[in-house]
Amino acid sequence: MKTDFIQLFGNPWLAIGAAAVIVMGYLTVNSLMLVWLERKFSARIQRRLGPTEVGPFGLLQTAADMLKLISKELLTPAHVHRPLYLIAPILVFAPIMALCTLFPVSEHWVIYDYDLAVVLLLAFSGLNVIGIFAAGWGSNNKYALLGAVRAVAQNISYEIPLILAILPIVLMTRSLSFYEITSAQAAFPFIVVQPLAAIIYLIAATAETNRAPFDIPEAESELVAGFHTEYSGMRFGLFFFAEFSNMVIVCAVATVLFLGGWSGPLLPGFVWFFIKVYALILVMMWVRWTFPRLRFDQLMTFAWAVLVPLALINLLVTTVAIKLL
Amino acid sequence: MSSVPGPAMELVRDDEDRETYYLNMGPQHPSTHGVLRLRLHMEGERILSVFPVIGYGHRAHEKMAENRDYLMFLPNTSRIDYLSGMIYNLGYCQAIEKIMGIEVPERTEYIRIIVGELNRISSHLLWLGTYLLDLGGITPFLYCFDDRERILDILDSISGSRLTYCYGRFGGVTMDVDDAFLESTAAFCSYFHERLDEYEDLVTDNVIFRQRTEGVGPFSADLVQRFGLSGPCLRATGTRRDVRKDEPYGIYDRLDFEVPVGKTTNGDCFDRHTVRMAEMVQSLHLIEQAVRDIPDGPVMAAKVPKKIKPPAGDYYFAVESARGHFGMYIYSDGTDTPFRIKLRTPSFAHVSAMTEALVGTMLSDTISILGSIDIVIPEIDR
Amino acid sequence: MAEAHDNTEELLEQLGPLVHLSKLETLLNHARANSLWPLTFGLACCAIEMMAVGASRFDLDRIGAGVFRPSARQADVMILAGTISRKMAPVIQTLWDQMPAPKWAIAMGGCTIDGGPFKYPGQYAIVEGADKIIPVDVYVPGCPPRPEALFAGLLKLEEKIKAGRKGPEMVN
Amino acid sequence: MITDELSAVPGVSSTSEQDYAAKGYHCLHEASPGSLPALAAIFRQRGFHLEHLTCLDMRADDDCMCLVYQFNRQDVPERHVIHSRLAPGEAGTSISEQFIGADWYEREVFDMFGVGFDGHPNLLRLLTDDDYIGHPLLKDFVDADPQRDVFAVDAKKDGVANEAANE
Repeated sequence: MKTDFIQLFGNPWLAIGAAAVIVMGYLTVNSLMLVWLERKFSARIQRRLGPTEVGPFGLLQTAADMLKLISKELLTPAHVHRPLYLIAPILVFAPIMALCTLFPVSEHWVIYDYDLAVVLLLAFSGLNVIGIFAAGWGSNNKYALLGAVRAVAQNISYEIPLILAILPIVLMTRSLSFYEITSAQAAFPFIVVQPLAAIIYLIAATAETNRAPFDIPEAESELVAGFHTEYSGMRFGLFFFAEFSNMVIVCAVATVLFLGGWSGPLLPGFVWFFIKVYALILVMMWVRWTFPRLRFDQLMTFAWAVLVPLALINLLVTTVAIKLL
Repeated sequence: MSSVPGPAMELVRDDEDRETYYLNMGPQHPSTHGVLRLRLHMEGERILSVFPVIGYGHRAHEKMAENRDYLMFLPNTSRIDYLSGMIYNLGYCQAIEKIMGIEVPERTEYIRIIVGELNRISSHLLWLGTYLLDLGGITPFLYCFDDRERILDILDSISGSRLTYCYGRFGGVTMDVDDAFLESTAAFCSYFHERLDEYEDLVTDNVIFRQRTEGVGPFSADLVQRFGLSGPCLRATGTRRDVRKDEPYGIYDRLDFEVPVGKTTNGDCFDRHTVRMAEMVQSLHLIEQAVRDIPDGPVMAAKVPKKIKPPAGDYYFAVESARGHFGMYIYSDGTDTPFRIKLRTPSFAHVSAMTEALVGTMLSDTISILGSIDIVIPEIDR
Repeated sequence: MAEAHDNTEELLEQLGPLVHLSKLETLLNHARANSLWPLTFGLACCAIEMMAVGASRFDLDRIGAGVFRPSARQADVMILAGTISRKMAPVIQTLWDQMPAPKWAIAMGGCTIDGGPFKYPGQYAIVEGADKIIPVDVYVPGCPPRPEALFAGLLKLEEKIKAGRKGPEMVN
Repeated sequence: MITDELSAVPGVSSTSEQDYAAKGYHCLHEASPGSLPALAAIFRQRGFHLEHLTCLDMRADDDCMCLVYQFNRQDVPERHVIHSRLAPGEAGTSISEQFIGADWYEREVFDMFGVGFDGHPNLLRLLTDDDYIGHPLLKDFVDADPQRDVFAVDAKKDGVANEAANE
């Protein structure tokens, strides 16, 4: 009933190759579309039109942006710590590609059903912080370093509520694999049972992807362009690319954990999955264009003084409920 | 591997043996509202001392005033503070009229009130938009600019320009207003009242906005007196001081409006915000009164001397611009070119107050305080 | 300006690098023309009109140029909006050098064309004209130019790019 | 009105009421540069603030540089203008202890007129380049080469030409 790529292709190397092609293809097209969607969506919120000239409804706008970024001069400033500076974009982007393979798109299709998927997710989502820090520190620029320091502090302090929000789900389904968690939600999505965990997860996820109101690391009005101040051309494109792919990952995890993945009436499984993912992405975009930015210490107190206690209480209530039922 | 360059972050051990560094919020920075440079001596995220470097927008207005006659200096006045260009332009005309004793017809006085207050609202709107841009909220900027475009259309229909007006002349204004102008102004006033309530709900009551502005950058009464602040920054600290009320010019004494004032004695960013929002409401009242009872009649004074030759001596005339007390100290030696015009601009005092107001704050608060005092760079550098 | 397109071949010939993928060049030029990222860089009054062009009514984002990048590394076009004072000139020069090629410059407003309202004998404070410090592609007259004028300036720059103009070469 | 208290200060030579409607200020004082800090201290206690401070280059007619101070109250308008005449080479005394705001005004007067202020914390140029030679707002100021190519010529060397032209 459940086929993953290894059964499909037999030889694991072939499976990895196919998975890489599919994931890379999906992420590229998805990032192009998400950038276009964000510009159009934010334009509608701001009573303007957004890109309309390039291609029908401005659809080719992001393609033009990417082509331009690719053909830009790849500037490596002299004062830069070369190895760190060059490795940073790859470090930011690599974990996301790996994470893409874990999601069960529908009952029949999952690229790689890993039974410790949640652990892998948390490990890798911590990895891209290292990439951001390498970018900030490597580019040897005061604004970039300030941005990097902020990024590390923010991601670490929002990793804890993220984990504590996922734990109740794992406790309820007693499994770490996305496939089982989703199939356990056939009757009702877990958001009905765990609304608080869902909210905490979404807030922590917005902070993980450095999007407003938590976009302190690349706060445009304070730190010029934050950790990617010294990046030009396609290196900057990669950071842009990674941010939007990270957004998809985070929303996909939210759908799998809280909104019951592929389950849904009428339409086939994977259609529901993508509907829920893109609905959550629109919510994240909507939040970005409405809220101002938190100050750095307010952000930290919000994480430690509000989110962590709430998540702990929620965890406690869940364990007691599981014990009784 | 290439040699690893020295760290950009050269840590400097200062007198209290703290690891500090110098950060340049340089002439080109998204939230310095122009080409202001702040050399921040910082420790981590906290600011120990600020050394503002100005002069990047210095365009030598005062030197130009000394080699052209009084009328030729008129276009310069609206380019000093281009956000309240109309107020500066009409203020200069009123100064010369007072010195030369030129009587201005009634209708012009009312037109000057309408046009000046519209310009004040458009300046406050731009401030609100860019202030929230500094705090990270991008969307209100677009809504404020959308309303501002409506005002610019109204002002454009009579003065011909959107930003740097040259609408005033000694003894009157260049063009008379027709009924279409008065109707569109009245329509704008009624439209803008609900719009202000919308801004109140969306911005003033926004939780994150409150956290970023309440208690941030308080200006003590002592600081206000030592630096000579004026305008919304002064009124936010509770002193009810407005040039339109204290030294009334034009017909401000006939129209009734209050001067909004902050609640506490050390006004912080949030008080400055509420004062400016309330000022917009007061400006709307002023415009409505002026539109309601504007008399008919000529727009230009009957006899205006061809060559303006003020009697020798020094004069001072002040107007209330959107940023505060704008004064002109004119020293005339009897000829038709001014001997010296000193332009006393409010933002000059506000930025000099930054050396004390920003000490001890975090970087994000610096941006918030700098945005809340609403500066225009060429007005500082003249 | 229809004829601007068919002289692309002659322009490319003048460049004359060894290998010429003219179709790719045209494609890249069209991509560059349609995604001009301006540098957030307001000097004086024209900066307010530049912001008005980015706002809802004129909406620069329609032609893909609405992404205002604060860091010079990621910007393609530098819109010089306002008076260039003598003290600011070296800063503009450094910013121009920091921008990666291909890059373009738009001189917006009278002050950047030849000093505008502040040009008079004995003017000690401003640089009269942006082309004294950086090579300029498009001049937009006006004090300040209306937002439509800046919009037309950007469209004119797009035509120039589509005709294969890589970027201004420094003469000296 | 605090005119009696002000005129008691030693350096003040004359105090005259002015017609506010025509002139825009209430009274004019003539004071010697040395007496300024004392005057400023009185203004400071009585709740006045420094509105502006500028200079007039009157070397042509009565051979002096006239510093113009202007104080005003913040609650009810009462404007005092103080003229203090300096010989061309002489320096004024800084009042930045009483009014820290004067720090920038004095730097600007130094930058534009070349009038020094002893007792000033850091008297640097405010508006023009730090290494700019010459004081632009003087009546006889001649900019040696107004539109020099900003980069080709080193500002220092060019400044010497400026200096020579101004002699």
